Amino acid sequence: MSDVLTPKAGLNDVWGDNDLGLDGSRVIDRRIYVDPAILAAEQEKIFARTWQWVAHESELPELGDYITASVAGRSIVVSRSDEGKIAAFLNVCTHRGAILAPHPRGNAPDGFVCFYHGWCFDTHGKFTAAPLAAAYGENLTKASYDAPPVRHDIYAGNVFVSLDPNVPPLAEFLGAAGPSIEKYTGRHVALGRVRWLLKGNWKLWHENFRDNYHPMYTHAAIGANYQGVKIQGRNEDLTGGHSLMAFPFQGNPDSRKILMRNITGKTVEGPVSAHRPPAPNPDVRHNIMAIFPNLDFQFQNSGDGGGFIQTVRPTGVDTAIVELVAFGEANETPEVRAQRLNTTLDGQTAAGKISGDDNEAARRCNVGFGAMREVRWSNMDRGQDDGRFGGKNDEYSLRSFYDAYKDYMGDSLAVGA
Amino acid sequence: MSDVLTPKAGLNDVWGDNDLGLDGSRVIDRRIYVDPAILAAEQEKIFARTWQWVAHESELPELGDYITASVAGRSIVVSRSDEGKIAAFLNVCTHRGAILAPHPRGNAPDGFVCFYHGWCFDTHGKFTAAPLAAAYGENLTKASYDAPPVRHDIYAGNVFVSLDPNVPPLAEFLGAAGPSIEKYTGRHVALGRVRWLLKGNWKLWHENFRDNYHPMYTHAAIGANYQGVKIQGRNEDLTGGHSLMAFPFQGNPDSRKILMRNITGKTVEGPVSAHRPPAPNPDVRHNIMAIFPNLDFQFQNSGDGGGFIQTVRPTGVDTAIVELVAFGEANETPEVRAQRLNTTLDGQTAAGKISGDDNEAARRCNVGFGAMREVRWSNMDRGQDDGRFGGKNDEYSLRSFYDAYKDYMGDSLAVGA
Amino acid sequence: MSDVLTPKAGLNDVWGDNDLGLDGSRVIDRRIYVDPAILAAEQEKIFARTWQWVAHESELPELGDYITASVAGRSIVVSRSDEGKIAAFLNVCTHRGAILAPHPRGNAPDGFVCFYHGWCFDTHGKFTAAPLAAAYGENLTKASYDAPPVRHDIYAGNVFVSLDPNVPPLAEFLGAAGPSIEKYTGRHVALGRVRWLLKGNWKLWHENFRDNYHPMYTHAAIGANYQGVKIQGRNEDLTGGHSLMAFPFQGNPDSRKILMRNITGKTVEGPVSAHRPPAPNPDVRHNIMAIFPNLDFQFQNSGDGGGFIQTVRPTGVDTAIVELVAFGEANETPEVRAQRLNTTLDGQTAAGKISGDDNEAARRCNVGFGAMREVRWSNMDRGQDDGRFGGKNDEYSLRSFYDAYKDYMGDSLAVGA
Amino acid sequence: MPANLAEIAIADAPVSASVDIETERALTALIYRAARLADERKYLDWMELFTEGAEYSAITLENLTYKGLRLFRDVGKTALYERVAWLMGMWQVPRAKTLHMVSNIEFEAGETPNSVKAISNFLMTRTADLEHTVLHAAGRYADRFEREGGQWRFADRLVIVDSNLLPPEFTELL
Amino acid sequence: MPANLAEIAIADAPVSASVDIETERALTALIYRAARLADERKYLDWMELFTEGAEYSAITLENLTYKGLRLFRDVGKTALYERVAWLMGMWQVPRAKTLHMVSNIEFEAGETPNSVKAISNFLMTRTADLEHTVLHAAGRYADRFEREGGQWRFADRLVIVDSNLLPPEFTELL
Amino acid sequence: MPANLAEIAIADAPVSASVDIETERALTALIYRAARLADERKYLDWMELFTEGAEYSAITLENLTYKGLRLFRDVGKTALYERVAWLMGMWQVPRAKTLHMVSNIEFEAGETPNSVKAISNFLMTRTADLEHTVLHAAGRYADRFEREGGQWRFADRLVIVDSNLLPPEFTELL
Ligand code: FES
Ligand code: FES
Ligand code: FES
Ligand SMILES: [Fe+3]
Ligand SMILES: [Fe+3]
Ligand SMILES: [Fe+3]
Repeated sequence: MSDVLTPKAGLNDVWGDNDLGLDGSRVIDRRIYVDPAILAAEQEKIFARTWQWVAHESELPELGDYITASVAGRSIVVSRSDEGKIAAFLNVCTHRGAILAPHPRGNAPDGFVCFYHGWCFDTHGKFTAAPLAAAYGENLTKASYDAPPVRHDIYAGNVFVSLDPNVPPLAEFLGAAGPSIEKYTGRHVALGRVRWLLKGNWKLWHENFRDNYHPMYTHAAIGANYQGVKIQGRNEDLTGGHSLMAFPFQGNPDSRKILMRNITGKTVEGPVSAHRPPAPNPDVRHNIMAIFPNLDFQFQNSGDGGGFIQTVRPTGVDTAIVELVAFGEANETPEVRAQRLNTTLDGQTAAGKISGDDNEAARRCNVGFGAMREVRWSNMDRGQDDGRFGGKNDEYSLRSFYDAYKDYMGDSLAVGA
Repeated sequence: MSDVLTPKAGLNDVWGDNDLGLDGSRVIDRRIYVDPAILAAEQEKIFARTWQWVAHESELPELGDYITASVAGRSIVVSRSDEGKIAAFLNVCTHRGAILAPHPRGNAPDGFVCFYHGWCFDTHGKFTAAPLAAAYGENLTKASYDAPPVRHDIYAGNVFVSLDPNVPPLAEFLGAAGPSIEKYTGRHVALGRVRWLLKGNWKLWHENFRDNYHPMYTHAAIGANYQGVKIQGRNEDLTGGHSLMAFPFQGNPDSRKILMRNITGKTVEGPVSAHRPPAPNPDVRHNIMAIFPNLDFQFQNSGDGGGFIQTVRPTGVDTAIVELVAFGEANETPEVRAQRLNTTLDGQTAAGKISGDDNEAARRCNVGFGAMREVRWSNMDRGQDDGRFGGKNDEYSLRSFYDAYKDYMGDSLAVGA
Repeated sequence: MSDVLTPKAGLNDVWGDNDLGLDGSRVIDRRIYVDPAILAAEQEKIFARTWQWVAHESELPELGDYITASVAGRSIVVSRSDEGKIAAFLNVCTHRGAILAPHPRGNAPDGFVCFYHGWCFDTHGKFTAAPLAAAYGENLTKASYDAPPVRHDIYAGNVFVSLDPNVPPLAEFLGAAGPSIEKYTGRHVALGRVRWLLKGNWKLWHENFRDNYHPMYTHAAIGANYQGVKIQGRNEDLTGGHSLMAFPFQGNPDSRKILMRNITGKTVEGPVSAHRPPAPNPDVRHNIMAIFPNLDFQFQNSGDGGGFIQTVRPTGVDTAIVELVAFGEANETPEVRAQRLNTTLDGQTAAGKISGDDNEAARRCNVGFGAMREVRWSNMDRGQDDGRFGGKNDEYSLRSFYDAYKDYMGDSLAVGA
Repeated sequence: MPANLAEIAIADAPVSASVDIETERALTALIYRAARLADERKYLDWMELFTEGAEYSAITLENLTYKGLRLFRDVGKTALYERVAWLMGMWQVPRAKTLHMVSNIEFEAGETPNSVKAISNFLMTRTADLEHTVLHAAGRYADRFEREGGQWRFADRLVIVDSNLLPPEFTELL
Repeated sequence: MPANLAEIAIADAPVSASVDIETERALTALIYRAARLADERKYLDWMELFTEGAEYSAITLENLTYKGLRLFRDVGKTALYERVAWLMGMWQVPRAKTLHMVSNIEFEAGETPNSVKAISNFLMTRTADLEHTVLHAAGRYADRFEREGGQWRFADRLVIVDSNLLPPEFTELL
Repeated sequence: MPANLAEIAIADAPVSASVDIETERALTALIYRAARLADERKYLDWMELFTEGAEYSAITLENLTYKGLRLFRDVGKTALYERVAWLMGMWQVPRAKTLHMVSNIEFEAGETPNSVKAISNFLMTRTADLEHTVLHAAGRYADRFEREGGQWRFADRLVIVDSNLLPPEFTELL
């Protein structure tokens, strides 16, 4: 991974002509958060053309287990097929269009019988039989009635699909992010999912995982913890549109107790653990890795083995569904597992002590974009050194997303479009 | 009714060029279920150009009784006018646009006074007076301020309206379906209405009444009943876009009790009637007659005299309102009437033991159509004999709808449109 | 104010060619209530180009008090800045778009710190600092990162803003309406706000305050009160798109008691005041003044000093938010103030004994407009005398709105558009 | 059975005084258990809360005040068993999670000490897989209870549904 | 009357002990009957549940905590009679079907044995002709009851509406 | 803690008989007060309704019936105090007005006379500034109470949320 790659040359950048006098690679045209035409182009040029995380193998232990996922509006079945291998196909009956698997999770070891007129498909989506077929004469042979297979691949137990059969191989797509994915989910099991609605454009959520500059302002507890601390951390463009933000436990462990006393006017005795941030420890790094276009990994490299991933998928230009999947190590002790089940989400989801504020940030931007005509350009200029990495609060991670975003979107981003 | 009419010639069919290698008349382009532009064309070229069922005379017994209906977004008043005859006019005040009749049902024997500025209209919608009219000088004479009458006609007590004054006469439009309508509703009274929202394109509901192939798969009870039975029944294109599906009571009466025991693990003694399908009886035929574009009749030819009709009207590209009107014979005994009031809907509506599954079928197709780009064409190829009728599970009935649909929609269906 | 101004010449009026055979200035094309393209043009050509009422100074008593308003989709902060003067700026952070003030009301004496990444803005919206700014090198100097100020002006304590910096001065814009605004709100305080959703196009609500012809039909109590009364009142185009309707207390005070007895079948003894309209009194005039495009004043010239204003802003082509602000005199006695707080809204808002019917009128028109293709034109022809004023039930006030509306909308109204 | 809502009402006598507090608590518990068993999809247990000849039916308010056309009318255990079988799998509609909130329970002594009438307001939410919780139905329960061998059971439950435009899926137990 | 929600609250003493169970049942029945009569549009009967000089008013939460601007304030039977006349036809707004769910009733003994205060939560649905049932309003009833001749009545009902953006139609009895 | 809804249920014995009416009234008042204090944002007072070692946690129904992944689990007063601090300002999310409707409360005697279990249905609305009141959450409270010095407190409250697609903002006290 050479660290010397000049960001996209300014001039011929589609956003080169901006109001901030900055290189096109260091600004964002806020139109992309509000224009329905941009969303339509993103569905076809990004969501239907990239590898999309849909499941972890641990969620499909038994023969016939299946999960349905929605990618760019298409429902997809991901199942543990009869040979025990993962199969993926479009969740649609070729007869008259009904979905074959109606539940988000289920078990169909013998394949799927469409409930509308009884057409039969195997665990790979292959069309096997139509009842009372004589009425079709020979015509069922004139075309394939298989539910179209969906390109899929597995990396460290993570099942990805792509609606574009010509997408580069998964390992190549994941590129520099691969090894971390292996490390963080290779020996793991999924412990459950939580979903919530985001009141803002999907990119606002994924951007949040490319942004290590916001936490000490958006999250009062982190702000207090970093008071007067020389902040450590690395912000890196992994190329391919992926990025990694890693930082050690740092800050002032008592800050939170002080902040809580100021806010509530009360001091609570008893075990401090609950309201003390982790003590500073340079060896333990918290990792936030973002995979283009909409997948985020959060893990600690402390071998703790727990963590979670999140995907965000648009349901409208200003609404999206975020889905978090929590992970634990396959062979962890029952005590570790119980602790994980009780605490992993405490800071996360729409109810999270941290993410509660991030959802609010998306909401506030969504309202602020109403003034898009007057304030058209966002600034992502932090970090002036050439190369692809910088300190904790730099924005190489965010620029890496938009470099890839422009490659995929092409002329759809032309300002006059 | 000659039985030898060759279906629309393949080649010049707008859907001739399809992925299934079938004649254009034997496929459906799934775009028509999801494209808002198609819905807009359907409202003007079909709903505003065909006879639309709005009421049964028995619902307007008294002078001044009125019902309001919504056809292609226009609110229409259907009233028992002062001469005792049915009148129909657009439910809109010519002054500044307020609806004149604000209730779904009501009684306005003296016509309508617009509640906004007091303009007066008779029971035919004729403008009769504006209060304090001096302020208009002579200008009210420069144009007609009548609420535009709506072409209407009555067939066997059924009131139909058409927003297109040039639509062919009702009896001619109903064509071969007329005699059945007379038989099933001629001596009848409407017993009440139930409405519900359909989560899918309006055509999915009307198609369900052109499809006698689905019941033994979509409805577990019917599937059990037909187990190992040589299925009787006729499926017929009545031309004009109308169709009739008729079949005798058949199957294995004990099948349902066995299925229920398997599902619940319990056997319930007591009168079996409740959970036995009707005993096989070749003389009694269940009739499902579909009138283009959105009206369905279900009756038994056993002289039982009960039954119901349904209309479906779009409220969006993937939502519609289905309205069922139940019928009984005018002179039936109180016992028969009470039984009818208690049981007619048991299998019907969004809560029905049969229709519950049909609403689910529409929902599943609506989700499946998300993959419209990949799986573009539906197959309605059952029934290879020439002519316009076949067995119970053939699709002459469904093709008859789409033959008429293409005539009305014309170039709006061009795939590139 | 010369009373001899010929209404816009008929021929070259964009609505000259109408079905009612009337001058283009005396009709309304109902398309403007239902066409999303018209709403988009209204947002940019009217709402973003006119003076918009946002607050009364009495709502911002302390240093740092702010109110946020939404005009043409833009969120705007109106605050009592550090010099004690009112400031207004776009409520959007120039960094990445979050709104700076997240509450409808609040107090930020030291300006605003954007909660997302901590950028700082003073009470005028001037950008003052970005934390850890070194990461931007010198680039923050290459453009202004101030939250764009919004042109604002104050008239008799009423704060208006305009998104168009070139809008004529406020006093000039208010023109003939100015003195009344001074009289009715100059020595006043805002006592509170009530908001509700309107189920209809925004213009339907503002038209209601240009229409003194509807009350005796839309409101049964007023109809009864005016029974057999020679109605007094003046209806006047104040030019500039503003209008004034003024009328004395008139009618038959006992009419309401009689109407109530007819409706309820009961007669209630006890103090009649509650259900008697005010006794006729030529000196006291009720004033309904409409300011283009969406502001309405209702006051009595009896020196009572109470009253209210309303603004209506579209949230969709057939939905809008109406906001009422009640006023009392700054130095009124506690008894008068308490009476005002208890009774001002009795006839108003979505719960009002009068306005309840006006909200219903908008709903009924919204449904009636479904027949826009068949009944395209509305009539606003009352009052045949030349000049700009007439009797209580004339429509000089309504025509004045649409004269101005056409000036602002220009070619967007071309019927073929 | 054409009637109007008022006739389904309870006599306007001071209702609560008419039924002793122990009976009130027992019947309230029965009403709550019927709601819970429906929400926990324990349909067979739910069925046991009804007497042998019990009637369970539903009607929209529009038809209650027109000609009495019911959505359905189950009379006796066999009919209830059929509905339960449909709920347990003869409907091929994915079951969602329902929640029955029952309040405003007003009791009235029946003709005999072992018969009591009650009306109550219900508000039902429904949560389909991966969807938000939505307001599914609201209306009134008109119940008649009978005590057999010290055990109160439903002898008659009429569900009056306020809406005349039902949601897309209405097969859940009301 | 500027106050904040807390001042409208009930003293945080162990509430339920303060009022005996019989009074609690009678007042609960009265609250339920007011809700039922409103939903059955028996407005004249509803009016009888109030004392002669009773006050019935409503306010949005925003104005309760600002300067006390009320949506309306009816004082005495004449004012109630006027509201009832408006509901029965002086408003030309088509009546819809409402449903009042009242729960979380907390009582507090008043100054005298014939005076009790209560706060409760209400959630009101509204179903217009041919439309879905929708959530219409939610908030708190702050009630004061007085017993005259053994009969409890409402002496004061303040309806505190949570929403500061009212629905398009808000003339229904709260 | 993988379980299914039924296991969180109450034994199907005739519930109401198992707890005397005075205990029922006291615990009902406690449940109502917890709802009110949450809605009045008196978070510190709300915290006092819990025992020292009390547990307050929440889980979506999907995860209750899968592997038990909780939204959060606070154990002991320190953890509750942390949640209260977050509600009082460490979250920079504008607080909205919530309303907790609790009904269908079913009690079951615990192992000792000073321990009682209860399940109830809750329906929570939320009204943000200048927005309509919306249905925020619905589900079940599974509570365990302990009496210390004559005062009942919450020893354990599990909030089971029906929806598996949470609204955009879900930091309000459930
Ligand atoms: S839609 Fe699947 S079998 Fe017909
Ligand atoms: S809109 Fe009908 S009289 Fe004015
Ligand atoms: S969006 Fe305001 S500081 Fe970043
Ligand atoms: Fe964050
Ligand atoms: Fe069917
Ligand atoms: Fe009016």
